[in-house]
Amino acid sequence: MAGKRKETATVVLQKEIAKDIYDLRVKSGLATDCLPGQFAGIYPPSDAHLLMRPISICEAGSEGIIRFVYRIAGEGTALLSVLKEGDQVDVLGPLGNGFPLDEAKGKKVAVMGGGIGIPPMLYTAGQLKGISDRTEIYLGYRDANLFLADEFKPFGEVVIATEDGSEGHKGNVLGALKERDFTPDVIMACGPMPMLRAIKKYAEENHITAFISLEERMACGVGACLGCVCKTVKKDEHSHVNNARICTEGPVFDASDVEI
Amino acid sequence: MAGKRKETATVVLQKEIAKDIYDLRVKSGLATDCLPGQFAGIYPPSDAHLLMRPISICEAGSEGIIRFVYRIAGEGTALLSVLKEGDQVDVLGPLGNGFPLDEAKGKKVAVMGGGIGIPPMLYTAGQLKGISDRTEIYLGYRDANLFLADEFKPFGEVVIATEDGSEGHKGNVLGALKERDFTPDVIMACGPMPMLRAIKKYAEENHITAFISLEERMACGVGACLGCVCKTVKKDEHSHVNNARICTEGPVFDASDVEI
Amino acid sequence: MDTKVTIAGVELKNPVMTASGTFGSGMEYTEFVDLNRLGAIVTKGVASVPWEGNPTPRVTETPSGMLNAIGLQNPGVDVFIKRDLEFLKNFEVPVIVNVCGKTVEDYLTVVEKLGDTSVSMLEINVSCPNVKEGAIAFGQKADALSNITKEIKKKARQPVIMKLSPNVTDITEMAKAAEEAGADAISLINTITGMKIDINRRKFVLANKTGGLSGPAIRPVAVRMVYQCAKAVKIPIIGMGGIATAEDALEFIMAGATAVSVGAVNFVNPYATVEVVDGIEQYLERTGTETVRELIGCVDG
Amino acid sequence: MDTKVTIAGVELKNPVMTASGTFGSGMEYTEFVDLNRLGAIVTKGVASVPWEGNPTPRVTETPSGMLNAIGLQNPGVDVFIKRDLEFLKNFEVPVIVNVCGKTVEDYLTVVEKLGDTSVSMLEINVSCPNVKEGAIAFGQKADALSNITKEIKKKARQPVIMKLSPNVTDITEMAKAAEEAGADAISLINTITGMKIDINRRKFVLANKTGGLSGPAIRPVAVRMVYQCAKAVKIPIIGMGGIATAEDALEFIMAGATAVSVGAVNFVNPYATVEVVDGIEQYLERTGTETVRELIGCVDG
Ligand SMILES: Cc1cc2nc3c(=O)[nH]c(=O)nc-3n(C[C@H](O)[C@H](O)[C@H](O)COP(=O)(O)OP(=O)(O)OC[C@H]3O[C@@H](n4cnc5c(N)ncnc54)[C@H](O)[C@@H]3O)c2cc1C
Ligand SMILES: Cc1cc2nc3c(=O)[nH]c(=O)nc-3n(C[C@H](O)[C@H](O)[C@H](O)COP(=O)(O)OP(=O)(O)OC[C@H]3O[C@@H](n4cnc5c(N)ncnc54)[C@H](O)[C@@H]3O)c2cc1C
Ligand SMILES: Cc1cc2nc3c(=O)[nH]c(=O)nc-3n(C[C@H](O)[C@H](O)[C@H](O)COP(=O)(O)O)c2cc1C
Ligand SMILES: Cc1cc2nc3c(=O)[nH]c(=O)nc-3n(C[C@H](O)[C@H](O)[C@H](O)COP(=O)(O)O)c2cc1C
Ligand code: FES
Ligand code: FES
Repeated sequence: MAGKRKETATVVLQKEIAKDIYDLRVKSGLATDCLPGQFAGIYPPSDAHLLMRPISICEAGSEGIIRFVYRIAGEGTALLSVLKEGDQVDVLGPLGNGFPLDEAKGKKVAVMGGGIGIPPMLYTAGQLKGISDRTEIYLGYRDANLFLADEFKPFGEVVIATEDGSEGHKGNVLGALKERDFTPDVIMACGPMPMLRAIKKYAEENHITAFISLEERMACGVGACLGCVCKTVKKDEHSHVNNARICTEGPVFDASDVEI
Repeated sequence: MAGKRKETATVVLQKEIAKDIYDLRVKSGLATDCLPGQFAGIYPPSDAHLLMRPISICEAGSEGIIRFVYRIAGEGTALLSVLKEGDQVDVLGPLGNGFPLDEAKGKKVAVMGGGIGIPPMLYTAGQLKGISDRTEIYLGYRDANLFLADEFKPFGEVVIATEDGSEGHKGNVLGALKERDFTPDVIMACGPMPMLRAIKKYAEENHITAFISLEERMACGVGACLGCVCKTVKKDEHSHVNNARICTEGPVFDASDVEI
Repeated sequence: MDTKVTIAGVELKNPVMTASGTFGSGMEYTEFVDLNRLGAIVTKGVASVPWEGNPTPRVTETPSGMLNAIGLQNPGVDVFIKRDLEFLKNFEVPVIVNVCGKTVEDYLTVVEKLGDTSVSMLEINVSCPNVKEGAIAFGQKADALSNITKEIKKKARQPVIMKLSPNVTDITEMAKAAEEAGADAISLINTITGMKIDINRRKFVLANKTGGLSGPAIRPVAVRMVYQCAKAVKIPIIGMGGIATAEDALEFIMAGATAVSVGAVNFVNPYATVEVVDGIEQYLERTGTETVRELIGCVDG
Repeated sequence: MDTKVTIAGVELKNPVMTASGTFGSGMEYTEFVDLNRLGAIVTKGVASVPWEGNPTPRVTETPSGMLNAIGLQNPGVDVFIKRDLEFLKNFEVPVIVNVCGKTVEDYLTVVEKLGDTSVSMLEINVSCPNVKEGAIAFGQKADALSNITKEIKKKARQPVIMKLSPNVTDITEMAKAAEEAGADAISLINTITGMKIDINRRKFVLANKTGGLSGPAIRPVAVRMVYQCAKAVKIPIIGMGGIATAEDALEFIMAGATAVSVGAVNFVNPYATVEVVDGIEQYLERTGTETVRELIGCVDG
């Protein structure tokens, strides 16, 4: 497998799949090297916007296509959203470590995604098939404006939670999990910080191993700038000051290793 | 006629017509207001390149199309050259004064263009038809890589000069004029500074009225920044310091009014 | 919804002004914007006598910015009063005249001649990096700044805004010097000195070698300086440096500016000033903010 | 075609280096570039003990630039020598270590510990705007700069490059102070202090409030300062600030820099350093220039 690189990809699809949420697919030589939980840096098509935007791999495969699902959060993602089929876009990747699928071998796994943390979990859930003993999928949305939910179905039972209760469980994904008769051995999760904090606490209390994917503002994406650190419990090998680089040591961490 | 404005135009044609020389046509509401010798400010499609590029009107008309012919001279024009049919481009115009066609009424006119100063003369020569008594057209090129020359034919006799002598008169347009049995009453010219200086001198010596179109680096294009001045013989009304704004008082000046 | 702000007793209908030298005397942009929609018009720098300015090229582009070395070409205060001020009387918008000079006496001449006119405020440009004599020297040394401020305050019949140079180690020292010397307000930032070289000709792009950098490129520096000055002085601050949108203007206001100026971006988008006014109104509405004044310096609250 | 340049007796195969803090210790970019193609590697700032750096967010984007407030997180000189320097021994490229500290003693500890190592030169960072104590103070006062330079020169076994801050009124004063105190070279510019405010949250974007502005946005300021310093001092200058292409690098060289560093643009284009090396070679070839050394400061010629 080749290492990190920056390549020019070609847009093959761009589609708004929910309000302000876009499905972007690009043809790229990087596709075959992307693991679930890894991300890529997409450069906005603008000379004045220099930095790549870190976006998780939502799907990638041997057909040479990488799929991203992203929300318009600011200028950079707004610029991405105007890319159309046939346009070129620069992509840096694959970045980060990804979810440790081996840890799921023969285990009961809860795959949990909240909001714009859902996309990486699609690829992860898919790759867990045939590895985990059982996969249940918990997806949290703000409202009935669900996206991607249907696509998880082939990979396990899908449980929906919405903040406003308009669909599925009213509340968050952890509430939905607690209501069910399922105690996972392993949790793999991506989502907003409050969700990840709650999962970390729940996992510790219940002696479950939880792998969580963190976010931070990034510049280089390759471990050079030290922009994207999170606090670790132990002094890590690289920094010697309890700071791990999310882009390199992460974005996926064992929840018990980080302070969030 | 409406005043200056910035509008988004749509590219209807982009074509390389000689090495590094492009023919760009846009659909724009400005088209009907553009006079020969005027120019427009084209904004490069880039967030980091802020300033408009002043490009002369090569043709404009009631069909709503403006034609520009430009040379790749740097980053901005290189960015323009990648625009393709259907793309949008911002245009500020119409800018400047234009050639005083009235001064040609019933007169013998030499229309002279050198290099990338040729494009505005096409529109000018066309509009002189029916106004001037006789129009002769002198076009100067570096080599046999002629562009636009054929299109002048309907408007008068076309005389070619090339620096390397590979086509027409060897030398510059003034040399070509002097060789011919034609003494114009009025000269209208655009081209590199040495050519304009020679024309100014020739006109003064021969008591001919010469209108020349000048160039300078511009920021605003509308007379506000004072970036684009040239030296005038008399204190002009605006500056009171012998500085005329090429974008506003020009780009066309009576050669006897300016010091070049 | 209330967008009014007051600077030194002068009420502006909104906090959006034009930056000196980027809007002519207003006349040049009347084809694009209704001057009456603006909080104030700040004119190009005016001297006691006509100034020629620098040789050309005077302007060039840089990444997200531009360099200029106009050198304060202007027709002198007498022509200015007769022509430009007369023209501006057609509008109901406060006029702030930017004043430049080479010596303290030059400045005082202009200030005195403007004393009897309809001008609302004076902005004293002690920070132009593009003229060799005087000017910027007043803006880079606290004692020189203090001195010229005091002299001008003695003669000025209108409120005095001192326009500060960013080309200093500590902008707050300059702001404090201006405040202590009696300035009614400060405006910042003027341009940052820069240079561009044409590597093919191996020559400076600008005839003046150096020029002043402006545009969005410098915005983070300008916001920082406005923030620092807002902590250091009590007089109102007019913020500028790369403002292109209402969001940018609000950044300055939240950093502590009472009003803002749109400069180089007028060249990019001649409608920018009015779009900023509209955008601020929309922000107030969208966020349920009653007055723009609540936002001044709110980043700290 | 000859791209060699010499700084304080150290020969570089070409004038292209990495800017401190933007290239890790080189390790992070080995997947993208062959380190042996570079003129030198400049490492991230190293202190006497491990530093935590600032809270996050530490980075954000600005028009044609970025702000960073990393706060000089580093594992300390002991780990650095054992791990990073060992790794760099696999390459044949001069290593320049960027040294930071809060007190003069901090700097001296690092300088002494590096004395016996394979390091080629020391770059003393007295200009980081992102740490509260010490550091930038040394870089904003000529006498403090002179003092620390002298102290370091007493102990240093390698040539000493003083890295200057652009956040000063007169950069030439600082350059002269460094030269007179015995510095072997100067490098400039470090970042310009800036700020960004999130108008929706009404908060600073960076946890540290201010950050250092870098990238193409600041290039005109950096070129101007390199030019001014090249006129003011005789020691070699390493120029940086927004270099993205060979053209940009040549601009600095023509302004008077003997070598250049590629900084923030590594994040935009991880191949940038090597592309600049290639581009300089092509320029020399295309223009029939025999050595890159002829171009140093040629804008004035
Ligand atoms: C590892 C990782 C994976 C991610 N995966 C996805 C995904 O699959 N889909 C998705 O919609 N979003 C994802 N994000 C968040 C996404 O990167 C930000 O929403 C995006 O960068 C915002 O850019 P902007 O220019 O639109 O916003 P602006 O706020 O205008 O951006 C300004 C700057 O801040 C940075 N920034 C802003 N918000 C964030 C953030 N939350 N995280 C990191 N940098 C930020 C931008 O990169 C940019 O440099 C991911 C973030 C990380 C770190
Ligand atoms: C009134 C007028 C009419 C013109 N008409 C034409 C035309 O019809 N066809 C054509 O090819 N060119 C024309 N030019 C020249 C054209 O504007 C420049 O070649 C172009 O701006 C170069 O931009 P660039 O970004 O490619 O070059 P760069 O050199 O990279 O530009 C950098 C900056 O310098 C300015 N600049 C560079 N060269 C010139 C120049 N000669 N004149 C003015 N500004 C310059 C640019 O606008 C930009 O701000 C005209 C210029 C003027 C003033
Ligand atoms: C072309 C030009 C001319 C300027 N002339 C003046 C001037 O006469 N007096 C003055 O105080 N500032 C002058 N400035 C500085 C601006 O008023 C403003 O302070 C600076 O450009 C920063 O704002 P901006 O980035 O929005 O342009 C000029 C700026 C430009 C670009
Ligand atoms: C993320 C980041 C970290 C930096 N860390 C250091 C550092 O540790 N020591 C230092 O002297 N300069 C540091 N700098 C400054 C750069 O070395 C350089 O001087 C500056 O960024 C200007 O160059 P550029 O515009 O090419 O980035 C850092 C810059 C950035 C962007
Ligand atoms: S983004 Fe640079 S170290 Fe992670
Ligand atoms: S370009 Fe601004 S006055 Fe002519």
